Amino acid sequence: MTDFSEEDREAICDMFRRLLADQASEEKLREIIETPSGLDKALWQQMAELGLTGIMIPAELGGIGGSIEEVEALMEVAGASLYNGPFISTSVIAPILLSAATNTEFVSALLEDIASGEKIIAIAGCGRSGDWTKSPEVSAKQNGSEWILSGSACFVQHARNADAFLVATAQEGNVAVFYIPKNAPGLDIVEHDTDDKTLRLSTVDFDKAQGILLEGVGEEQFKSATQSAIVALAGEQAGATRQIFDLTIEYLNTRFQFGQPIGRFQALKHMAADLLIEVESASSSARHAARALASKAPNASMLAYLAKFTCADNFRKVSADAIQLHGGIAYTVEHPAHLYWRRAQTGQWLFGSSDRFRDLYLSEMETAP
Amino acid sequence: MTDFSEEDREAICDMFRRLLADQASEEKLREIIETPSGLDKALWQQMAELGLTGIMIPAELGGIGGSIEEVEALMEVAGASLYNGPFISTSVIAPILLSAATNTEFVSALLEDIASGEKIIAIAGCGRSGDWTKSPEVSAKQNGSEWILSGSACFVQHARNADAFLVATAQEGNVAVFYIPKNAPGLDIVEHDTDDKTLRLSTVDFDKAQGILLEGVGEEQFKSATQSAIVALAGEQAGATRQIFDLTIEYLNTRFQFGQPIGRFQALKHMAADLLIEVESASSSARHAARALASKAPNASMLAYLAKFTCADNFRKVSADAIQLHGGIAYTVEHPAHLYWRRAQTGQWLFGSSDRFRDLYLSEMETAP
Amino acid sequence: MTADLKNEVEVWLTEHWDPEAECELGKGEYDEKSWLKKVVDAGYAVPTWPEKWFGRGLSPKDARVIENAFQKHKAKGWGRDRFHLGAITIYKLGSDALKSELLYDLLTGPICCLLYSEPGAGSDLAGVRTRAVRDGDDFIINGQKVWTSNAVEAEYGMLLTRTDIDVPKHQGITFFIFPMKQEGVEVRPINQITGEDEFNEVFISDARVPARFIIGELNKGWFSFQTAIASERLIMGQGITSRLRGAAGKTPALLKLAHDHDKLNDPVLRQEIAQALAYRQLNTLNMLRAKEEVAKNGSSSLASLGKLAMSRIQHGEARISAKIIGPQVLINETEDSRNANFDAAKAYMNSIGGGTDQIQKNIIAERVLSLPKSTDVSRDIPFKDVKSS
Amino acid sequence: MTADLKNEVEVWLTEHWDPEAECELGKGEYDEKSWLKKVVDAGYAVPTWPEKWFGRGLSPKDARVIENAFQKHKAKGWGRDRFHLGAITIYKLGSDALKSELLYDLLTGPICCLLYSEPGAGSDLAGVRTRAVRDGDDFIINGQKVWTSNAVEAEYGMLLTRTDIDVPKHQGITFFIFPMKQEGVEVRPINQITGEDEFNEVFISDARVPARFIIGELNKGWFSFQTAIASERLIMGQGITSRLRGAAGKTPALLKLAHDHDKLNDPVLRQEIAQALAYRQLNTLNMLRAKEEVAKNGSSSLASLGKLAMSRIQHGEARISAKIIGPQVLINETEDSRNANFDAAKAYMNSIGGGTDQIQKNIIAERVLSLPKSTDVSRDIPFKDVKSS
Repeated sequence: MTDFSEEDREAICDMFRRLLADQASEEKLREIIETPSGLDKALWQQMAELGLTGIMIPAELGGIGGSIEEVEALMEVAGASLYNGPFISTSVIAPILLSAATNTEFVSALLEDIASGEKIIAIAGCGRSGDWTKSPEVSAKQNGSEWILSGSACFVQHARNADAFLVATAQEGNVAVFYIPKNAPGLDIVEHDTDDKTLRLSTVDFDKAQGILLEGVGEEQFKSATQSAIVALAGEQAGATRQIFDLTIEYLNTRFQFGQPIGRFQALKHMAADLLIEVESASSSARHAARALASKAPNASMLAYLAKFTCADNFRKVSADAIQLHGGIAYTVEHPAHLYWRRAQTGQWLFGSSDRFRDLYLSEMETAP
Repeated sequence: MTDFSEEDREAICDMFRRLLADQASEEKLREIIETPSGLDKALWQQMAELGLTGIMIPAELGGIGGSIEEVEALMEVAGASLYNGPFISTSVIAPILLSAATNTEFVSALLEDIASGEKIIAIAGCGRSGDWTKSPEVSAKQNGSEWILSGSACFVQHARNADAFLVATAQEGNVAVFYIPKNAPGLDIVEHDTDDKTLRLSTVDFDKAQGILLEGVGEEQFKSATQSAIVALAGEQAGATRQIFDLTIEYLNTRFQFGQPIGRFQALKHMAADLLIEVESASSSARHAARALASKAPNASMLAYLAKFTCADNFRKVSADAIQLHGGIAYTVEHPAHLYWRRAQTGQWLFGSSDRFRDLYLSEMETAP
Repeated sequence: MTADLKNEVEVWLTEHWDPEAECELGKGEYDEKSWLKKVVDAGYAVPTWPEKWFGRGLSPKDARVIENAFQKHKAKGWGRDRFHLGAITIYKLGSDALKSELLYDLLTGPICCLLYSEPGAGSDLAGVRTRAVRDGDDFIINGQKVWTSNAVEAEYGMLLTRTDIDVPKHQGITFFIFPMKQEGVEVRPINQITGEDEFNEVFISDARVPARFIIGELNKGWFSFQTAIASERLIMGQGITSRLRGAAGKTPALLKLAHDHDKLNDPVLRQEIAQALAYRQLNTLNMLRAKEEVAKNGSSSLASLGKLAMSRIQHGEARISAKIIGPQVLINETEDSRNANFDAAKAYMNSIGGGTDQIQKNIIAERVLSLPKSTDVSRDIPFKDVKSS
Repeated sequence: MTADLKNEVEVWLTEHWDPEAECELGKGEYDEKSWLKKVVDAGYAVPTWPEKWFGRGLSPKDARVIENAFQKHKAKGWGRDRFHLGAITIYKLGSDALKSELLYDLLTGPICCLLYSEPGAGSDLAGVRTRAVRDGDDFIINGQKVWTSNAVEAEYGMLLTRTDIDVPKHQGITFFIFPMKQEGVEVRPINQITGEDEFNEVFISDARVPARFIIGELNKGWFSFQTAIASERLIMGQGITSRLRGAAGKTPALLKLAHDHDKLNDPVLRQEIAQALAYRQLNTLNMLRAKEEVAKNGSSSLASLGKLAMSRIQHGEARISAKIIGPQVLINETEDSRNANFDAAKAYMNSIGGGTDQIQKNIIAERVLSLPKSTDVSRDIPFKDVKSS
């Protein structure tokens, strides 16, 4: 459970919201995605100064010691602006994995670097399936005191901008996680041409690259980090869903046809009412999942999986209908609707598909006490 | 291909339509379904006199030599009135199976009895799965010149009113079909309490009952009869779908709320427009499937399967929305909407489920030339 | 205070109520009137109301202490300040004289029935045509009401009538508390597609109601009525929440059904079952958020989504239940089949009853999303000129 | 007659056209103007029109003989009486003088562009605000048009303008055939979410059009316009039919995709793929029935369902294509991914362009199902009083 009061949480969200309003306008986003890195590093540094990159890192290591509840709330803010930085990788997954490791000295230094914004960490968490709940396709072999990694990780976010990677590996059915600097020999990044220009995806190949084992981090810790990651993503999607919905409602109120705002037409009203259920369901599922994870509730996994497919699917549905409700104007590149819609397509697949998590949700239900 | 001209076909449909308008009103149907037999035998006799029971039987045996195209057209008429007689069993499946048999003398006499309305035939075509494309659960054993049937057939329509059964059996992977009179020793009918009161379903148990083999009738002939049966059912559903839709549109035009016909409310208009696609798709699929079967077109199976799940699903969808569009009035037993809706539930399962036939449709597509 | 109250109620209940037989201690069988009088007299029926009106002047939170004790003892008669629509309406809108005359009677009797809908006034309740015409100290009522539950048992009905046809529809309505037990009131049950007959038609011919039984003012009944249905919506919302199957710790019905029919290995059904369970759980989570928002801000727009969401849930669950059962669902010989078929029909109760989904969507779009109001062409013209079928 | 005609066209084409190089025989490259003049002069461009207007006075059936021959020889310029919207409109609605002046030019030039939609007039085309003001023998045009395809190439545009703002909107519209190649006409391509820019914005500032270029009559342009869009709908409908993938004998694209990605064993996807294929085939069957009805009765209400049905088909197929491809669809490095992402965006072209699904549903409900017309509050008031954003 978090130590943050609701007011504290709202305060850091407000802070983040103001920062993004100032530094991450739609115009700015459109500029950034045209740059080679696709990342606004200055903004990342500002987030670090506000303590946001260390949201899950304890105060003694330079962070602000929040929980997944704060993360989820921040991600709603991030999603509304289609923020595209390495927050989930660096500030959610990495701290959870690192904090679980027993080689304390090594990880403490790293956590400090994350909190200060000095290091961006990307996570190599899955193979070609894109599914973090399935076995990774990188293997690790011990050679004396050294660990040698081979294989490929797919759909890796923010690889180009990372200073280092955490790599999930599988050997003999066991998951282990390794730290490996980006410039390590044998590590190769292949950047891909994504349809959603706001997010970059890479394949990271390991050809006998040497990694540092996170001691004590196994399948359970990796699963736990994945669950926080999908809830963070769910929060982002819930925020984005609400934002594109609000933009649409605003348009329905201001666009006139037949001498009246089109929002007076009953068929559009009814579409809007139906969508509101999806918008609120996304928020509810993300927030409740975060709360359950933070308090280690017995149904936390179930709620995390529910949030994953609900927010992915509802974001897709709402952003798709938003284009339809806008009509021709949203068929132009200049209108923001398609940016949301494309991000929603991406979100269908990150960490695993909706069908996959629907199935896992049912499995959790089946085994619920 | 049929020898009937389009005008001929329209003429027999008109004749049938007039007969049903006269003899099978909703009021009459509600009376009939309260009787123990659930069948209007006088109406069946009148259909026989008009030649309808022998629609697929050649003229020389007392029929009128039509094809599945005529059957489909008649079934649209039947469906509109929720006609509940044994037409598909006795006048579609039985003649197709019997005409395929090589014990000509025996079957000719039977076909004459069907055409004249003297005999009603029920078909025992499936086991507990309800699926006619899966292996029957009755087995036949040869004992000298006799065939002995054992096992159970499920979801048998019109069993109580049948004079005899045609029974599909499986032994060693092979399908054979037997004729067996209702009063044969070892044959037992268990009538069930159906939710749809317009259709009765029975389990027919065979305990060493003696049957007469339809020689030369195997898997292929049974499959062919099943395809005609599902297209006949599709026609019935298409007709019923259109009728409940038309009733609904009429209601939208006549029901006033807020000082205007509710059909002026855009949300209801849009529901109606969406449903019209389903109504027309049902008709198109049933008619094209019938035409393809009649002309032995290479894609006939594919179109039959398409018609099966389309008409079943669209009837369900349209009749369900019809209740919603009517509002409270259709929540009363006195209103006909629920009769259509319940028949639509039944139609989801007769001969096999929509999911099953969707799958078979795809299989046909996969192997299409 | 809370502990004192809790103790007091515990003692009172122990002295008066037999939780085993669910009746007054020593009586052996339950007599509603007798028991309700005891509860009302003790101030436990409507604890949030002032003592003058049979209450204790408690906060809602303290009132829950009483309710919880009653529920623990399986005792009846609690929460009538939350659930007794007739009494609440009279309490809120009636004059002191009317309260003195009726309130005790209402609180100690069976619940009031609602005489709102008419064959021609369903979604458009302001289009009521049942006439109330002044005759001395009385009004004479003629008309037909429909979808009235508990009409047979009810001693009173909350009656919406037309008293002026020369003004626009909302301005000529009068709202009465109407004595049901009189000549000229005929109740006929409605046969519903679920096999139930919980609702009735009520035919009213030259029946009478005293003019002092007007709730609110003559021709201003629409406003009184709004207060009444606000209470009704609250009750329905609570009803929905408590009807939720698969509450914490219980296996959801659909999951149990799939397990019993051995269908949890079917990948197609798994997706459909999971999504259906998700829709129900998402609604629960939305309603939990609504509760938190109400606790925090006094209101929540989320609450208004529950009924609409429930339509997709109920119709969907019924459809998937049928798929799980398979063709056996056609035959009403197992409990699973009967439930699935009943639920499929009953789902319309939610999507049509108490305001259709379409009306709900209008309300959500206009009140929650603030989209522009639809034009009601019958709103501003004299009622007598409104077109009807 | 048919055989003679077939022979004649075959001979003519053999003499004039090089099917290999797809240009005039001996020329080596295609010169549109030169070739179209030949086709028009021979009477093959608009064979159903009378000789006076460059046709042959043929029946539609005989005209197909010509079209078939042209298609066989891969020759261009056929069927302009079916597809050249500008020419058809002038032919149907223009005075003899106008026809004499423009028709030959139109038939031998590139197609006309359509200057209908405006930023504020999309679904409500009668709400156009582009002004046309009389100035001597000309009208001076000011305004902005949008969603105009071929605006760069077009020599003429069919232009919908406002000529009277003191009367209700439908009564103050004038329809022009408008010369595009003049100062005051600026064309800017629209960047579409598909990556295409087939459409343009057209900014018109003090451009001129002769008064004799009015199509129909001054202020009665709405009626002329109806004729023009009736032809357009016909063309779009035909376009849709010919765009159908998976026509007889070809493996449907979705099935091929599923096969290539080895997903035909996934039971969940099988259901979705089958249903998507079914929707497309059902629409084909509906359109076949429409064709038969047209052949029999001259019209078919079924035809009006095609565009709406296509929205569900296209959006659905794009969605399922993505599911088949899996996460690789996020990366535009394979043709399958590029197609799926393009198709997903392009589907809005059908569901929004040429009348949104919502407008289509209105039309179907009112014209096919004869449900009562919606009230257009801007219909009967002077245009200058119509509210806009």
